[in-house]
Amino acid sequence: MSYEIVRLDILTVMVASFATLLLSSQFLRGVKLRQIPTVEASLEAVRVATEKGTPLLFDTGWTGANFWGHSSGLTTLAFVPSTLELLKNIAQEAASLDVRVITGTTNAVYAMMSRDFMEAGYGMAGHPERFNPDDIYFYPDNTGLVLSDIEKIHRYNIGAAVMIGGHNQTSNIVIYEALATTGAMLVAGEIWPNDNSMAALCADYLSFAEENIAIGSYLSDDPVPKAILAGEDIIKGFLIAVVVLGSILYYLGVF
Amino acid sequence: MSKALNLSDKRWIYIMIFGIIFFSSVAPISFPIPVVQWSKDFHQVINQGVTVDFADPPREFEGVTAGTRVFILNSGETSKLWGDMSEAVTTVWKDLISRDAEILLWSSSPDNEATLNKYLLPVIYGANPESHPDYGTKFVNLGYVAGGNQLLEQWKDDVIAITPTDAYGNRLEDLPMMADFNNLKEEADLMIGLDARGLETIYVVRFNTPVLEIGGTDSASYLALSYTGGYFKGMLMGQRGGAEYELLSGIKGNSFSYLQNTLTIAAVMIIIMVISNVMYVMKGPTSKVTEGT
Amino acid sequence: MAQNKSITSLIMSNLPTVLGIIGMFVISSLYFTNPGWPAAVTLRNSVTLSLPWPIAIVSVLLIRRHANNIIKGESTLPYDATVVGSALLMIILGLVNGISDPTYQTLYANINIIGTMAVISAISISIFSPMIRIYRAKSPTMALLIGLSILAFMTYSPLGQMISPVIPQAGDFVQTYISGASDSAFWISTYIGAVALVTRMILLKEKLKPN
Amino acid sequence: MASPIEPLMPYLNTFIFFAAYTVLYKNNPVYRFTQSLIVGVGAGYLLLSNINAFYRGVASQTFVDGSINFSMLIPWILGLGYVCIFIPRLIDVYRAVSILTLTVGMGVVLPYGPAIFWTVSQTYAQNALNFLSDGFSVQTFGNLVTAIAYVLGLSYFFFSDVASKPTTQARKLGRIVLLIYTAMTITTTALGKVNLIQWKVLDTINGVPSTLWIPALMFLIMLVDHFYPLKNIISKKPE
Repeated sequence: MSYEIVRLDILTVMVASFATLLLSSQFLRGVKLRQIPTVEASLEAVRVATEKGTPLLFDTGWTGANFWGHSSGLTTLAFVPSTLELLKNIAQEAASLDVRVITGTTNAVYAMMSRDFMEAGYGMAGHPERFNPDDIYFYPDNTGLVLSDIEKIHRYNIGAAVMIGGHNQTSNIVIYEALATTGAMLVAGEIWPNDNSMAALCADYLSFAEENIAIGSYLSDDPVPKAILAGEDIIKGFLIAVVVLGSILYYLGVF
Repeated sequence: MSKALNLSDKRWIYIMIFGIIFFSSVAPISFPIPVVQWSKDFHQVINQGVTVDFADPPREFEGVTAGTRVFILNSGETSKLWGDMSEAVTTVWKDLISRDAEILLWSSSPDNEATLNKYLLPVIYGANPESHPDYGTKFVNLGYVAGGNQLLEQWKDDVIAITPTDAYGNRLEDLPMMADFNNLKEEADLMIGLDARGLETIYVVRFNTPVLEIGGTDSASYLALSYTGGYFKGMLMGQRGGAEYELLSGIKGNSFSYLQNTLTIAAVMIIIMVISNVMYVMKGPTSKVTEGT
Repeated sequence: MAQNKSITSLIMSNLPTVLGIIGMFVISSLYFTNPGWPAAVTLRNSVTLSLPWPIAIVSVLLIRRHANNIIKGESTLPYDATVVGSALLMIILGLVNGISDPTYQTLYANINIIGTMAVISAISISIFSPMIRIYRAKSPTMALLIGLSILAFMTYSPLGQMISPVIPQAGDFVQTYISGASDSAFWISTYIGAVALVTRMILLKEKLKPN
Repeated sequence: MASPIEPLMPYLNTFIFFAAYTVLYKNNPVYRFTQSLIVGVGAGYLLLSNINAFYRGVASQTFVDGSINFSMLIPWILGLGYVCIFIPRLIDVYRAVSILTLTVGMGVVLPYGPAIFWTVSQTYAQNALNFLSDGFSVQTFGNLVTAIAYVLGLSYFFFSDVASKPTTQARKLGRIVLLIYTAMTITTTALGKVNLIQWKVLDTINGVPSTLWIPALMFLIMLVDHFYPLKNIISKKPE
C-alpha cells in the first residue's frame, strides 16, 4: 500500500518544534524566567482566607474535561499539570494554616487527580489529617459547576478564590460576581481568550493564556520544565520572524 | 426586621437591567444597521461560492444550488447560545431549503441535540422530523454522536462505517441522500458550524472544504483567528448577524426585535460609564488598583 | 550499567505513559498520511467508540456522591435527595420507555436546557455589574480600554450607525484587525504551550501523579 | 405523541429560568432546589444518552447477521476498563485505560497546534504588505495592522529573561494589544448574552400560555422578603 503525505510543511514545523524543545531541555537549563503575578498571589490568597476565617475556592472549570476528544482538544489538556501543581502548593500552604480548600471541576478523572495532588500537599505540610476528600467537587456539565459554585460561595462566605483554568462561554464571570458579593480576593487566569477577558475585568491578580500553562514549570524544582519554557521562546521568535521577514519576501515575489 | 433600600446595594444594577429588557421587549422598534464584512462574506458564499486554496489544488465552490451537500455541525455551544443564535440559524436553514440543498446534521452533545430538537426542527420539519417528506432525501439527522474532533477525523473518510444509523434508528445506507454523502472530505460541498471549532485544521487546511460559521454575538471574539486567518469564509454572529442575513437574503425573521434592547442597554451603559469615570477622575483614585487591568 | 538500569526502571515504572506516548505519535501520523495506517485507524476508532463510557461514569459518580450524603445524613439532605431523586426519575423514564419518551425529553429540555441558558444569560448581568462598579480610568491604558468598550457598545448596537456610519466602521476595524490578531496571539501561545506539554511527557516529566 | 405533562412545561420552563436568578437577591432554598434539580436531571439524561450512543455505535454492531464483529470488541474491553473505577483493587486498570484514551485524544489533536501557528503566521505574512501592491484601502491597512498586532501580542508571551528583557517595549505594547481584545470582548459578550435574557422574556410575554406572572410574582416575593423576612413567618424566629 502506498501512502501519500498530506501537508509536509506542517509536519516539518511540528517535528522541528519538538526538536527545538527537546534540545532546549538540555541546553537551556538555568535560564532565568520573568515573573508571573498569579504564582505568588495564589499563596497570598490562602493567607487572606486564613485572616478572614473562610475556606478558599480553587476552581478550574473545564480543566481536563476534554480528555475525551472534545473540539477544544489540546488546549484544555495543556494546563492540567499546571493547575494540579498549583493545587498541591496551595494545599501545602492551606494545610499549614489550617484553611479548608474547596475545589470545583467538570471532570471525574481530573477530580481524582486533584485528590492525589491535594493529599500530597497536605502530606508535605505534615498535616495529612486535615485533608478532606469531600471538598473536591465535580459536576458532569458546566451548568452544574457554576450553579453549585455560586451556592457554595454564599454558604461558606468564601473570602478568597483562585480560579486558574478553563471555563466555558465566559461563565467564570458569573462566579466572579458571586465572589464580589462576599468581597473575596480573586486570583484569576484563563486559558481561553474570551474567558481571560472576564478575568481582566474583575481579578485582583491576573495571568494571561499561556502564562497559566507555565505556572506548573515555575512551581517545579525540576530545571527541565523551565528550560523547555525558555525553548518555547525560540518557536515564538521563529513565528515572529516568519511574519516580519516573510511579508518582505512575499512582497518581493520570492514565494 | 425590615431593611431600608440602600442605593449602594448592587442589586439595583440587576433590577435596572431587567427593567430595560422588559420595556424593550414590549416596545420593539426596527433600526437601521450596517452589515459587517463577515456577514456579507457568509451570504456571498451561499449565493455565489468561494475558492479555497490552503492545499493544492484549490477547490472551487459555486454556491448553494439544488443538490449541494451541506454538513451542519451542531458542535459548539448551541445549547448555551441558542437565545443569541436562534434567528440566524433559522433564517439560514430556510435559505438552504429554498435552494434545495441536502442537509446532514450532527450534534456533538446531548444538550446541543435537545436544543435543536426543541427549538429548531419542529419549526422547520414539524413535530416528527423523521416523518417529513424531505427526510432521507433532503435532510438527515445523525443526532448526538460522541467523539468530537476524533469523530470528525473518522468521518472524513466514511460516515456510514462509523455511524451506521441516524438519530431515529434508520440505517444510513437505506436513506437515498446518504448514497453520495459519506466521505466528508470530498462529498461535503459546504460545512456550516454552529459555534464549532476544529474544522480549520481537520478539513480546511488539508481538503480545502469551504466552512461558514454561525455563533453568538461574542463568538466573534474567539473565532476571530479563524476569520482573519482565512479559514472561515464568512460568519454570522448573534441576533444581529441574523438581522443582517435577513436583510441580505430577503427572508423575514424575528431578529430585529432584539435590536431595541441592545440599543437601550448600550445607551444606558455608555451614559453610566462616562458619568462614573468623570466623577472618578474628578474625585481622584480611592479604590484598589487591580493588577490585571 | 547503573545508569542503564535506572533508565530501564524509569521506563518500566511508566509503562502505560510510554505506551501512550508511542500511541499518541502513531495516531498523529494519521493527520499527515492518506490513507492512514490501518492499525492506527483501528486504535483511534475504537477509543472514540468507547468514549460514552467515561462520560456516563461521571454521572454515576455524581449520583453516588449525593446518595452517600443522604446515607450519612448530611445537612444538605433535601438537596441531595432532589439530585438523586430527579436523576433516578430520568433514568427510570428513559429505561422503561426509551430515550425518545416525550416525558423524558420534555423534562430535560424544560429543566436542564433552560437552566443552562439561564446560567449563560446571567453572564451579561455579571459583566454589566462590574463595568458599572469598578471599570474606572485608573491609568491611560484603562482610559483607552474604556473608550474602546464604549466604541464596541456603539458598534454592536444600532446606536453607532444612528450617530455616524464612521463609528461602526471604526469598531469593526478594531474588532476584525486588532482583536483578531490578539485572539491569534492568545491561541497560538497556548498551542505552543501544549506542544511543550507533550515534550515534557516524552521526557517523562508529566506523570499526572504527584511525586 | 406529546407527554401528558406537556401543558405544565411552559410554567416549569419559566420557573427554572428565573429561579436561577433569585440568587442575585440572596442564597435561598428556591435557588438551591433549582440547582439540585438541574444537576440531577442533567446527570440522569447524560447517563442514558451515552448508553444509547454506545448502543448505536458499538453494541448494535457487535453481532451482525449472527457473527461477531471483532473490531467492536476493543471498545467493549476499554469500557470494562473504565468500570474498574468502581473497584479499588483494579483502579490501576482504570488509570491505564484513561492514559490510553488521553494520549490517543492528544494524538488526534496534536498536529492542530503546528497547523494553526504555521498557517496563521504564513497568512499574516502573505497579506501584511498588500497595501504596497494593491494600494491603500481599509482592508490592506487592516492586514498590516493585524500583522503588527500579532507580532506584538505574541512577544508578550516571551518567558526567558534573554528574550523578554530586550523586548520590554514590544511586550508592553503586546499587553495593550491583548487588553484591547479584552475590552472589545467584555462588551460584545455582555451584548450577546443579554439577548438570551430577552429571548426568554419575549417567550414569557408572547408564549402560549403567557408566563410573565411567574417572574413578576418571584420579584414581589423577594421584595416582601427584604422588608419582612419570610423565614421568620415559617420559623417564628428573628433572622
